[in-house]
Amino acid sequence: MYSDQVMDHFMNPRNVGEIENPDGVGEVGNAKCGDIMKVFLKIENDIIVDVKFKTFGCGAAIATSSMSTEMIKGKSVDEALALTNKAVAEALGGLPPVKMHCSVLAEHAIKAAIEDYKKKHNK
Amino acid sequence: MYSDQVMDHFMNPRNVGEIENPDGVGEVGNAKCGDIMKVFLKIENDIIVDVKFKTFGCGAAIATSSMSTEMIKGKSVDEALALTNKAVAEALGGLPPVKMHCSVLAEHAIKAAIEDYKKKHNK
Amino acid sequence: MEQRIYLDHAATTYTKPEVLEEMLPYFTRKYGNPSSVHSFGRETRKALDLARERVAKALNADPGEIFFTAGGTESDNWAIKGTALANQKKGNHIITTAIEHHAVFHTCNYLERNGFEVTYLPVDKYGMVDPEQVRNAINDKTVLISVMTANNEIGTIQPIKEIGAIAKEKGIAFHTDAVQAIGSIPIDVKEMNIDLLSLSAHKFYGPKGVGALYIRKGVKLQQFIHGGAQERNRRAGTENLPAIVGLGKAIELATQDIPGHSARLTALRDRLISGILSKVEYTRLNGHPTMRLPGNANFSFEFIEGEALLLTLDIQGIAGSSGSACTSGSLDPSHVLLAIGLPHEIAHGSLRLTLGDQNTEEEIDYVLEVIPKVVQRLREMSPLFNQQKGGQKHV
Amino acid sequence: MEQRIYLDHAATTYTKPEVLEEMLPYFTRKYGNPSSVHSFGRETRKALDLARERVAKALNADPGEIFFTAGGTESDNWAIKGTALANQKKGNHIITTAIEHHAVFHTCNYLERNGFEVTYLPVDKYGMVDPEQVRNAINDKTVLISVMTANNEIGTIQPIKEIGAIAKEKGIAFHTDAVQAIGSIPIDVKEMNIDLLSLSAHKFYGPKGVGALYIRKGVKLQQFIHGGAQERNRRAGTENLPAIVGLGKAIELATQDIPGHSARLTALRDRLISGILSKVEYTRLNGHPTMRLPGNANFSFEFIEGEALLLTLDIQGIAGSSGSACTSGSLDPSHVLLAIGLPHEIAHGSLRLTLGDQNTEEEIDYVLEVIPKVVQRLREMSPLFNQQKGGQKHV
Ligand SMILES: Cc1ncc(COP(=O)(O)O)c(C=O)c1O
Ligand SMILES: Cc1ncc(COP(=O)(O)O)c(C=O)c1O
Repeated sequence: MYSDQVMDHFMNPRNVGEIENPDGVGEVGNAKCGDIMKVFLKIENDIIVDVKFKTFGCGAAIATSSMSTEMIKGKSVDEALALTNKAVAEALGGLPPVKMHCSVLAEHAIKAAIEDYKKKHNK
Repeated sequence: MYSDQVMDHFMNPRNVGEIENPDGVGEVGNAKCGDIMKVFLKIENDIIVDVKFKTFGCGAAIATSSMSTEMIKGKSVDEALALTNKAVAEALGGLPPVKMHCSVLAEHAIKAAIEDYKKKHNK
Repeated sequence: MEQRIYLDHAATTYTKPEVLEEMLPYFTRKYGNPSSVHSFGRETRKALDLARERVAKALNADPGEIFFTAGGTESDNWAIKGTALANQKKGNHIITTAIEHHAVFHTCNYLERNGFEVTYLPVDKYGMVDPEQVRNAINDKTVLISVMTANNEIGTIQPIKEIGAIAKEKGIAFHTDAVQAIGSIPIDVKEMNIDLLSLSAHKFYGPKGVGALYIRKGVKLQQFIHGGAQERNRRAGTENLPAIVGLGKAIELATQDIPGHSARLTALRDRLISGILSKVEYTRLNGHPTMRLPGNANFSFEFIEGEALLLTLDIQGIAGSSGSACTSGSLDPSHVLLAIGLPHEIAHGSLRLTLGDQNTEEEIDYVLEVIPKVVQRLREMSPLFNQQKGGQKHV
Repeated sequence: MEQRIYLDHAATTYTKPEVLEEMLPYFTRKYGNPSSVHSFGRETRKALDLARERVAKALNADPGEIFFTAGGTESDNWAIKGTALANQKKGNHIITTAIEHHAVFHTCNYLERNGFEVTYLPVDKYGMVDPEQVRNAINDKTVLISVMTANNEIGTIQPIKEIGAIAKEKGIAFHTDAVQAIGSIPIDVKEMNIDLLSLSAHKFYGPKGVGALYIRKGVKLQQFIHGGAQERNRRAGTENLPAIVGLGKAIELATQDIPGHSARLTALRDRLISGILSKVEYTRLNGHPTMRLPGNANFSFEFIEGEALLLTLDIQGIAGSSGSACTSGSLDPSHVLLAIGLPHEIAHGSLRLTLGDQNTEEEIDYVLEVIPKVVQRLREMSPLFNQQKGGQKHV
């Protein structure tokens, strides 16, 4: 069902955890629908220097959380905003069609965290 | 599907053939329905001294033709008239339910032949 | 009974050993539900996908257009009821033929009892449907045309491509019951403009109880069996994995050399047909002389009844079938034999012999020795025979 | 993966070797059509009759009341649609429950879209139906009551005899989906007043793709699959002999020692249940504590999602299933878990482990070692966990 990359990111998720005093936090999804992702960003000079996440959700939700946080680490805020769920799914070697909606979660959570950062920093 | 007795009477039918100058002849059924039986009787002093048949029909039709003619041979005309299809089927060790209607053919053909005999001999 | 010769392959075949072998692990070792998340499920999921690809390849379809069912009958029921019910707003008229298998015929009868109108097209004396009659039968309420690829009793092969072209031109769904055709005739659903196609594994050396329905992408079809989300939410029920694996293997084997297989059977069949026709008088061949399934021979022997013939042949070790009413317990003989114009009494005396992969010339020669004697014996018992031949007079 | 522990027997089982052995001759040697006149047909006809007798015996029914189908789903479809359509003159109301299998539930939904009215009775927090609610739901248009014998997800066993008595008193047809119950609970259709009963062989170590519908003599039922005259003219399609033979053997084995089998599984199950509940906090058992299938355990682990749990367990060699939406690609979790009152977020974190004949204490102990760690790991990844436990504050 899942590609090897998905299984790797699911079993060995990168960037799990929280950041104390983060520059931006985003949380999307709700428990009723079965998935929630919370992203914590540490940003210096518009560069994402650290990122952590916590996710309640299925294998695809956890794997996309892991992959997408990897993909934005070290990138500028604008680059991170340009990240699409399609790009994340591709980097994971594809997702089953019924699971594509899970990859949207990560994209939205990152966007929400950046928005939070911008708001806090009046950008 | 068929009992051993049915198969025996089907494969080795008794009394197949015709009788020249019979005292009574009966024919029932029609080709459209898939079965016809013709019975020839030789009768002396109201006793059936010989009987022959020809049958167009399925295994059950042939077997009941054979068995029923055996059962009336040597019997009086009245005894022959009392023969029922149920008795013939029983003597054959039973017939499959869907084949019970075939046994009626023999009963009717014998009755028709006896009627023919009675008419010819003004009885 | 020393030898037994099986000449009833159109009824059902054995499962080929190499097909069974591929099935076996799925009974006792690889038994997971392919919808499951775990490894037991993943290994059967792969097998399910492979089987679907094999069926798709055999028909020149996409795997996404193949849906597994429990057999030809279910496929026919689904295709016909499913199309009829999905198009109720558009119309209520169905066109089919007078010689369809009961799985189509009785399904159409059922729809007639429920507000649909069905045209049963006649066939010619060879059992052939005329595409122009299909065209003429179409009206603005027609939602489905269902014409079988090849007939199960008399073997006649229909002009499916021509009928498909008409259906396509008119924008009407076209279903074909190809249950008898797989492995004997090349099928290409694209070239033949087929929208829905039924098949059944046990007719081509696969297991019983499994079939498929090809549904062209975009064709509207109501679900028939409701329940779980199997078969992309269109046919519910835990997948019958061993059987589906067997279907996949069997269709691959059956379609890998259709010309060779067909040539071999045709030679045997023609030996049988010409032998019977030359040795037994008052006999006719039913079905088309050339446009017929390679394995099918169907005869009518006048003056005798089919079941009696079958029983006697069986005792001689020959297994065939008949269109006689008396084999089924009904009173009317086969609707197919009546549709090609046989009178009842001749239809009653029919014998179908259908050949398969393992039949040999020696077997055919044995059959050609036995049948004339058996027919003769039954004719001598028949009150119709002497009358007809003008021998013994009616007393 | 060194060892694999299969705990998904409610989804499907392997076919027992002695069942497969009895099936094998019917693939390659005894392949005749049981409706045929010849010897190939006679030998399979006998096997068909024996299988029917075995099923009848297991249910305390008459062989003439047993009809073979392609599985539980078809049996459910036939029973429900068949009764509904046969009684249209009498009424259009059906009573069922909120926890039926999709084969019943979606079939009822389909009928609702076609003019029928369906009452889906609620259940209590253990998943139990109240017979008095059945009685109260009956109106003068009610033509069918369908209540499953035991639930496939949470294992709750229903008061079938009591419901059957009410249906009988009111003269309404009573169907029960006993797919999960065969072999685990003694069934007596007479004593339990059952009119229609569905079963499926692959749930009790028989083959997939075959089931049966028990139809009490005299119960009105429309045909569902139209075609040939098989199954006394009520269910068309060439008989799936190998599978039917397997069903017969499997039901004989499954019902020969129900108390012993049940006691063994219950002991294992209770070891599993008490182990999990004592080792993992924020966990609940779904279903009834005692009126449950001997092999069924169903847990909800708060703060985590079921598919992620299944995937991790699978990697550790443990095969289970879940009522999580994410295993099926739909968005809502299992309707059964919602019906017993679980909030969505807790329903999402469910795990069903269903035991079978070959599971051992050692396996259960291994599972009891693995699950707490896996749950802990996922909880640590979950944004809900710390919040709930009042540890890390919302930042
Ligand atoms: C032409 C045709 N259609 C449909 C069927 C039904 O297939 P099955 O018996 O496998 O359901 C058959 C064979 O019985 C057939 O010959
Ligand atoms: C309670 C219940 N009913 C019906 C079914 C359907 O049976 P099948 O998948 O064999 O068609 C199942 C299992 O899938 C079940 O557990």
